[in-house]
Amino acid sequence: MEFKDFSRSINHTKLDKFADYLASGKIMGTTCKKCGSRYYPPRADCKKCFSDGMDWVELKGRGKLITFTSINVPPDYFDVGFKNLTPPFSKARYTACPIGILRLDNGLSIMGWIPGIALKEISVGLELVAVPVTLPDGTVTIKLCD
Amino acid sequence: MEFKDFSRSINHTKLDKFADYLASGKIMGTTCKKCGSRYYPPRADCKKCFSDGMDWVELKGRGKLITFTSINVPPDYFDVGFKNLTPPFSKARYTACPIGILRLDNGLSIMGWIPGIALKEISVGLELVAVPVTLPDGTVTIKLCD
Amino acid sequence: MRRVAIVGIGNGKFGIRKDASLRELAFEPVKECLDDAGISLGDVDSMVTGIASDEFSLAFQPSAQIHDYLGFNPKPNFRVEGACASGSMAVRTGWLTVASGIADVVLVVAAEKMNEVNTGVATEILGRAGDSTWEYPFGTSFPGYYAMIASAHMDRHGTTEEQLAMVAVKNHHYGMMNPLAHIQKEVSLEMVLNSFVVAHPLKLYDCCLISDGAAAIILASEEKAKEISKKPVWITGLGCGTDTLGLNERRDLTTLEGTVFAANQAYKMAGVTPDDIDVACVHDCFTIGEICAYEDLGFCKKGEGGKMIEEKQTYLDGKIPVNVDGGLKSKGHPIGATGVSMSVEIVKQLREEAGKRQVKGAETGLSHNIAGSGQAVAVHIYQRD
Amino acid sequence: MRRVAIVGIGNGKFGIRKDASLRELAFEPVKECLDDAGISLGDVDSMVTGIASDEFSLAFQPSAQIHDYLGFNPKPNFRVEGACASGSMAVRTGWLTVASGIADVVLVVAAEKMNEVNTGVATEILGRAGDSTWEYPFGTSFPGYYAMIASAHMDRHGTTEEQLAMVAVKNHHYGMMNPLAHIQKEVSLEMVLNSFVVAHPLKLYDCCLISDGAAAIILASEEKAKEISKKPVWITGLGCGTDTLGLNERRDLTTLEGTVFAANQAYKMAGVTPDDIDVACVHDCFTIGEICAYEDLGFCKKGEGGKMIEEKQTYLDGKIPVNVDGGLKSKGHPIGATGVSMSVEIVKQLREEAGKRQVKGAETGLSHNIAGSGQAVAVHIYQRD
Ligand SMILES: [Zn+2]
Ligand SMILES: [Zn+2]
Repeated sequence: MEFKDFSRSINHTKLDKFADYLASGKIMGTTCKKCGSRYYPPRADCKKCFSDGMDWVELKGRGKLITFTSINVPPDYFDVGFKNLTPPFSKARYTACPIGILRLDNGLSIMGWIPGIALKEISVGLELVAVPVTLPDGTVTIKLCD
Repeated sequence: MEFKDFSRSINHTKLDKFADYLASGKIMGTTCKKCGSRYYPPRADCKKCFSDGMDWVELKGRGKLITFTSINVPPDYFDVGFKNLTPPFSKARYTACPIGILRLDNGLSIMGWIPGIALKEISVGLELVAVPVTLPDGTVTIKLCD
Repeated sequence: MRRVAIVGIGNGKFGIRKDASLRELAFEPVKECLDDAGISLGDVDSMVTGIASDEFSLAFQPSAQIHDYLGFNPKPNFRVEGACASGSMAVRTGWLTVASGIADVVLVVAAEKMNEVNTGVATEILGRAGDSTWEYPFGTSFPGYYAMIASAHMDRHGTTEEQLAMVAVKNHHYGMMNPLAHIQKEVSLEMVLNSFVVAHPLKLYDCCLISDGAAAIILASEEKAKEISKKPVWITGLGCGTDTLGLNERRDLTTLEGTVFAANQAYKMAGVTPDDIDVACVHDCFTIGEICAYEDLGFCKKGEGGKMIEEKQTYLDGKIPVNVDGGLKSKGHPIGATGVSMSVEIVKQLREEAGKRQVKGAETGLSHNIAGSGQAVAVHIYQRD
Repeated sequence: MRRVAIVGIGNGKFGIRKDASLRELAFEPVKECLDDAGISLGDVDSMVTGIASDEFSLAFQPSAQIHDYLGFNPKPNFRVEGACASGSMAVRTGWLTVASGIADVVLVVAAEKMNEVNTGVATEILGRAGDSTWEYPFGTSFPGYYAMIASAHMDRHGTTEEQLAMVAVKNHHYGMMNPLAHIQKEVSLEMVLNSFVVAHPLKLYDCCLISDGAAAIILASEEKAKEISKKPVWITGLGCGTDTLGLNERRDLTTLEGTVFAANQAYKMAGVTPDDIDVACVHDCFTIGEICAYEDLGFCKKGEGGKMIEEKQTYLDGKIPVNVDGGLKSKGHPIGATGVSMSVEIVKQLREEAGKRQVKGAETGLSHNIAGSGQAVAVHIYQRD
């Protein structure tokens, strides 16, 4: 799996295993071997102690939604350009799907699609869980579920 | 005719008539109504006296080649991206065509394709004439000919 | 530290400018600001260009288009970029240039030509103002980032959709008084609330449009300023701050820490407090942006931004008039040009040349310009003699 | 005017860095230059980022990626762009920041990640360094612009393809001595002359490659520099020049007027002449570029650049060693990073830390960095105590 199967554009990174982990059902952050700082999105280098020694750590458990939106005018790639992909939670053309940021108990926050809940049912504070998804075209992403 | 039928990308300019003129067989520069400065490429504003009053003036006559090249590794648009166009002087895929800059007697210089002369026959100082061309797909450009 | 003044201002017409290219747009305010200063380009030592995007410009090194078109070469020019704050970062760099002593008279020109590309492509380019690795995969757009700030603000501080809409109503109202504004139309609260939802909870009238435009100013050292201008306006405070790239790492989604940091730097340097500000241009690319700005600039307490607009405290006759030029909302937001256009407006106000929208007796002004969703922020303080 | 010194240097590995993103590339030299200066990021007041292209970065405001990744927020950062001279324009802006007095310690970081896009797209992006309205329609590429400069130089001054090739031979020779260089390979005159023609008369080995990489320096005020460093290197001269956008409007295609203007400014400010320069890094994106640089910087007379390389006057034991770090040709040219990498090399030389490629007793150095085909140029002069 290539990293851009997650990122959609950027492919070169020291963190390319992230996409493989997602494909295997794991959302991974990193932890600094030296100072213990935890990061999500993962980092290859620690912004606290400037060490480049990092361990991958799985992020699990429920969290609370700290914000959300639903975008009706998408970037080109997710609209016309999305033709070659199976859009994550839509028909042939982009259909708005809510997205949000989930804050876990450990303080880290994860962005994800919220396909399963109607927009009017979503509010800040909602308890959800972040789950990796492999789309029909083989690309990977993250959704936030009940 | 749109200006991008000449420019290939930029479409909005105060000088969009340039492409229409090319289509009608004329290469046009501009002359400042106030100070008489002459410009090619044309300008809508005078960099000498800062006036925005300009007249279109046809550029005619032979000139001398002040430099040239022939590009074997073209920008994407002129290679793969050129699929939807009839390339100016090539087959289905880009074939290198010399380009050069012609200096006219009035001191103005014009860039153009040099499709009719083999690269090894081209040298600085060669006398040529700049000629508008309408390509089979309706777009316009300029060539430098014997 | 050398004192630096603005001695010439120019602002082109903002809007969908299909009649002009980037370089032609830039020419207009440069001509105007040279005339305003009563000098020629030959009197200018150095130039700084603010442009946000190569992709909108359809050019690599778009600043070269401008110095070439002006015939400024061979004198110095380069481009400064801070996304939607590129204009203010260019003003900052112009200030640095004069303050350092390496030049006495500097032209700062800023422009953006956004309408060469279609809306989908523009949304794509702007969407990558966030984290193009970690947010982009979720289809994030520029309104989307501010929508998430708005959702959090509404939850935490009880800010309402009506209060957001009131910002649009105010700024459209004042845009009517600015002939350079992109939109010349009053909007009602109902119109805003009933407009198409771009990114929940932000509606069409909560969002600025995609505009083309340019603005320019001339900066001069104290000695030169006194020679050139009868009404120099001094930049007495400058602040620059930054924030995390992704929204997920913000400590508080309702505070733009870059604004707080930049404002504190600027206030301290100028030796003023928020109470001293007579007129301000703040970054209202989205209505929620103006409400956050009230709070983060210290015009009110955190969480009271909604109340501030509801009480019309930022109208012309309020506690502190904000965006009485129409703001980004109505004047338009040709992203790179916006920061310089803010400087132009503040200078007009401090010179008492703002016509119908003049804040009477304004002596101290502030501009506040944000890159992306807060990743970089510039705040300048301006004072007249 | 406050004196400004370089007190820390860092340079990542240049090459096809598929192992790292833009922000990860930038981290490497920042860590190195902080270690070199013996300070922490907390000691830095302000930051300037040099990056040439949004499109290579696949991001709007790519500088935000870097300050975020370093955890530098909420302190100031913005991006400076001058195409392939973005790095030197960032150094210039860092210098302005310290010299103005608004900050005492400034981090200048510059990076480019060019290999995320394929060669056709890279050629397209770079091709638009020329006039994207008036030259682009003729399929112009970056090598194409310099090829036209070369054709004119060969005609006017009798410069030969062999002389161009000799620049490549020299720079590859010294690249072998630089472990950070993209290409570690000696090339012979025959190899260069027989290589694939990219744009007549320039061949593959006349052209730099498409590289990824980053470099960083710490600048400090005189007071801070003396606290921080035992071997501060002072930037004593700065020049910036520009030229027309299109080649067709150049008075003389063989002279880059931006170089001449920038060099004269820098020499005057530092109070030196070309004869005082002990070591130089010049902009050899194409071999013809180095030959023009010899002439336009005053290292030899106009038209004698070919002879200068033929006589090996720019080798380590020649009249003035040029690009003994391998130059853009062999070290690589991650466009935005190049200017800062030049500063790093000159500091190494003036500190006498350049190992095998050390110019003995070098006291005065020069860097010369060009945007596009001369549209903007920065020249800096460096001196040790
Ligand atoms: Zn750590
Ligand atoms: Zn004129």
